[in-house]
Amino acid sequence: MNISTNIGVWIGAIAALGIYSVLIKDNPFYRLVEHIFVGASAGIAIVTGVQTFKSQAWSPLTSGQWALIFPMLLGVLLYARYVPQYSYLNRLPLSLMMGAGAGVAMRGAVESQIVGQLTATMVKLTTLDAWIIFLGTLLSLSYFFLTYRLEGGAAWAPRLGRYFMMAAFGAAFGNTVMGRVSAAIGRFQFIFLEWLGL
Amino acid sequence: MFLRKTLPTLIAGVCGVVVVVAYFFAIPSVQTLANHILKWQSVIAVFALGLGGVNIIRLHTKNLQRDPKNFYSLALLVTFVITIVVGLTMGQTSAAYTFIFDYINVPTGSAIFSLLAFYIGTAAYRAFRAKNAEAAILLITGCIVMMGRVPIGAKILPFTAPATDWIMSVLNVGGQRGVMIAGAIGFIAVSLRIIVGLERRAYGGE
Amino acid sequence: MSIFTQGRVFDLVTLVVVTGLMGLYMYLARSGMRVKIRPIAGFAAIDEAIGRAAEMGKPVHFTPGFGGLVAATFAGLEVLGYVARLTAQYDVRLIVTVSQAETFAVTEQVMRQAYLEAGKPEAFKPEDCRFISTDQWAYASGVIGVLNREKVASNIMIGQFAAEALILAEAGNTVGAIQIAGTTNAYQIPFFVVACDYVILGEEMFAAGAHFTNNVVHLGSLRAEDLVKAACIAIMAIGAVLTTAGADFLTTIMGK
Amino acid sequence: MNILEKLQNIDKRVFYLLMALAIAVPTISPLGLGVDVTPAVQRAYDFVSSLPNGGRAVIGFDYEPGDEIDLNPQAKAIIHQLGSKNIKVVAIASFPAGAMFAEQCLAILEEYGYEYGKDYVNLGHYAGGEATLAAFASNPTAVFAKDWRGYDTTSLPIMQEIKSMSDFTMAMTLNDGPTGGTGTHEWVRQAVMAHNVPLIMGVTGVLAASNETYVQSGQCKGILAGLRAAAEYEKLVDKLGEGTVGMDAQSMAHLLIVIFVVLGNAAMFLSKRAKGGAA
Repeated sequence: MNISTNIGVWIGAIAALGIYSVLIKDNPFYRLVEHIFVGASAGIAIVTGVQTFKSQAWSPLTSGQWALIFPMLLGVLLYARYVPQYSYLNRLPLSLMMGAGAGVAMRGAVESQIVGQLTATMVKLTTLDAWIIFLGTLLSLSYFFLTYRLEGGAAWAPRLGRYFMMAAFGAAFGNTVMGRVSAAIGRFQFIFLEWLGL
Repeated sequence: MFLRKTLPTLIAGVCGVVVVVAYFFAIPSVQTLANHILKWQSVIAVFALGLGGVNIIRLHTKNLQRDPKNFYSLALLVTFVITIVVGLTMGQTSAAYTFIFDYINVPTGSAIFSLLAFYIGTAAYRAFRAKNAEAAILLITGCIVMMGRVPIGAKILPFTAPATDWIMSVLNVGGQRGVMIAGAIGFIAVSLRIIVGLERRAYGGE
Repeated sequence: MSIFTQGRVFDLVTLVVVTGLMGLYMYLARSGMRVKIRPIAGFAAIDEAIGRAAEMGKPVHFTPGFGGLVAATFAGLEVLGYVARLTAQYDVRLIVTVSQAETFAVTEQVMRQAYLEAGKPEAFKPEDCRFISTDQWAYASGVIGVLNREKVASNIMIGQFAAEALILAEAGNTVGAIQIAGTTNAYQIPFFVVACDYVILGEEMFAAGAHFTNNVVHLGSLRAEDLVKAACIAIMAIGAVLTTAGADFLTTIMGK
Repeated sequence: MNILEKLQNIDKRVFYLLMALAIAVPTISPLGLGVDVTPAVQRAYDFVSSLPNGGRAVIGFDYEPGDEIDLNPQAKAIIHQLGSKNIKVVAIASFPAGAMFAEQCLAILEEYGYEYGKDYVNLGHYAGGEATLAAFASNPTAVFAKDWRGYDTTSLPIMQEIKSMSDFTMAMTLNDGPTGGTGTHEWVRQAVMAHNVPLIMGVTGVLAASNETYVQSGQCKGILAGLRAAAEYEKLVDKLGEGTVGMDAQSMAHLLIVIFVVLGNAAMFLSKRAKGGAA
């Protein structure tokens, strides 16, 4: 045994033990680690934000890109929510963010997710595997009919679709275990080898 | 009325349309405008971070007022403030700031992530019960893939290795695609409703 | 040189047809076409979850996830509006946790507005809409803390989630909360399926407005979504048959 | 509560404890269980074995932090084999972090009585990808005037023997893909096609399939893919290390979960049958 003398290693190891202690139950040790972690990471987020603001907005503004004054004013309006009689003004910046977000979501949805998936399904149906993929896609899509109720002979389609989805979910679950265990192995090696020096 | 309702709807609509049009049409002026809008959005997002900071400080100072011995809220506020002060005065490359990042943020984050190795097992134990057809399918594909991914699994149940390859490249595909295509149609619908102003509520409108 | 961006022409046609159809059906619905939505168990369970919290005198926890202002987050916020109105009515405490700053800015506003609409603006406490941290794991650790210490009776998670999904869901299960979750991320749905009591699968979550308020325009847009799905099924079937027969012009057109 | 009901509701903490043991025990002392050597790994091992003792190898450490979990164990296992065959080793890296990983892995050679500068050298990081690798192939000391430790390369005995890529008896790249660093394809061109030096590859799990073509075409003499290949190689060189630990822990963890699932289901069915019988 050759315990580490590096203060950073000690902090990391103690933090990891604090986090793992929540597996037994919530306790003061976990609570303390959680609060310090949240405080540090939220602080990091603010520092990063200020840097982004300086490089993306403030410097370009002072070097002549005057238009950037508008988003800054809009940004300030977010704080109007704290002043009851003007609080409605904070809808202006929110509506810009929502509108732009909606635009980005819309264009991304068509490109990679609809057309791409459709063409990927249109393959030669000459093998059983190709049929399984093809039918699996059609049936699971049929589950998502929300305003039409498939009745009679077609009623089994959404149910089979759900079966295909469950198979996919099971597969994704099983396939993820390895990556998660790897993360724990990394932490355990850190604790046993780097910290305790076993 | 104009400032409360019409203008926000107009802003959301114009921003959404411009961003979409710029993507499909090679019109330089529209593309420049769209880039501006996206940049503006990121500038406003920085101000939103300030709201978050105010929220953190308000919540934890209240906790402290209620109970001055609330050691946890104090610890959170102290690390929060120290991190910001160090980051802004000494810079992001300073030894103190990298210490916080490398020795507090990164290892604690990895530890939280690795909790998944434990949670994934208890979740499987509880949910992988063959109570009905759906649960049975979930259970069977899940367990085959779990075994097929490790050498010991292939030793105990040799069929699991080839079965895993087949599940991942064939059986899995249809269900994934169905979810993705339907999801994308939903994305378009919700985005459209925001752009045309039907979901004003989503940004606090009436 | 064309004004159309190469490789996106078919995408554009798709978008125009889809949004056009949605616009048409929203109009038709408003002019009196009747559309009925099929039951969605996860949404129906929300009333039960809030009722349970009211009986137990314990809070409800809601999170719109780890995402910024993306489509799944919009759906989460739509549900939040309903949840917040209901908790305000029943005097149940609602605690909301948020990860991304821009999402937080909107979330707080949605919550405030919902309390106002329920006629109890004074019941809204800003400390109960909590910005945790933009860091994925710090957010997860903070939510574990809230679930444990606030002794929540019900845990509702609808929005954009990544690897932290299972951490939140298992923590909620451990404290014995009734859990309702929904996301469009096909890689995270499995973890909600195994760990939660009710799961709103993928696209179902975009139907919240229609489910809760029977908003006719929203119902119209759902009908259009269904027609688009039917068209997708038809296109895939025709395309596959053509490709099998050796004709690939459909895939060529779709690649334009 | 009878035993069948208990087995359906085992306390989560029991599982957590067993899971912690399943990961901790192999971490502290590798078990070396259940790894069968696959033909691909055997081929790589056989190829290195067939090289004459006392040759010269060049190893490219072409990976970044995050992928060292797969690639460090592969590198170490192969370096053990090179050490036992007295093959001299020259390390180069197309990522800055690669040079650090090289330093960690090459330390193994000291066990085999190697001397730095004479029997092995870590030349450090080079920028510029394939173009720089090509320049290295025609004149190594021109590209690396100093090594990673700061010595003049022209003064190092090992570099006196190496005037071009052709002086190596084998080349190896430990690779996490073509983005940012030198990819496997570039190594095939510069080592195999330009100088006819036999090449082996160690890659991350996801890159296995796309690099299989080089094995098919004979341009690559063997390929190691992911942590699993490292575990197999450790078994072949009889030095159980990080790869074995990793695969042991993975095997134990996966098995534990499956056992719990099976227990839960078995107990559920048995108790249903018992109830059915009683009624």
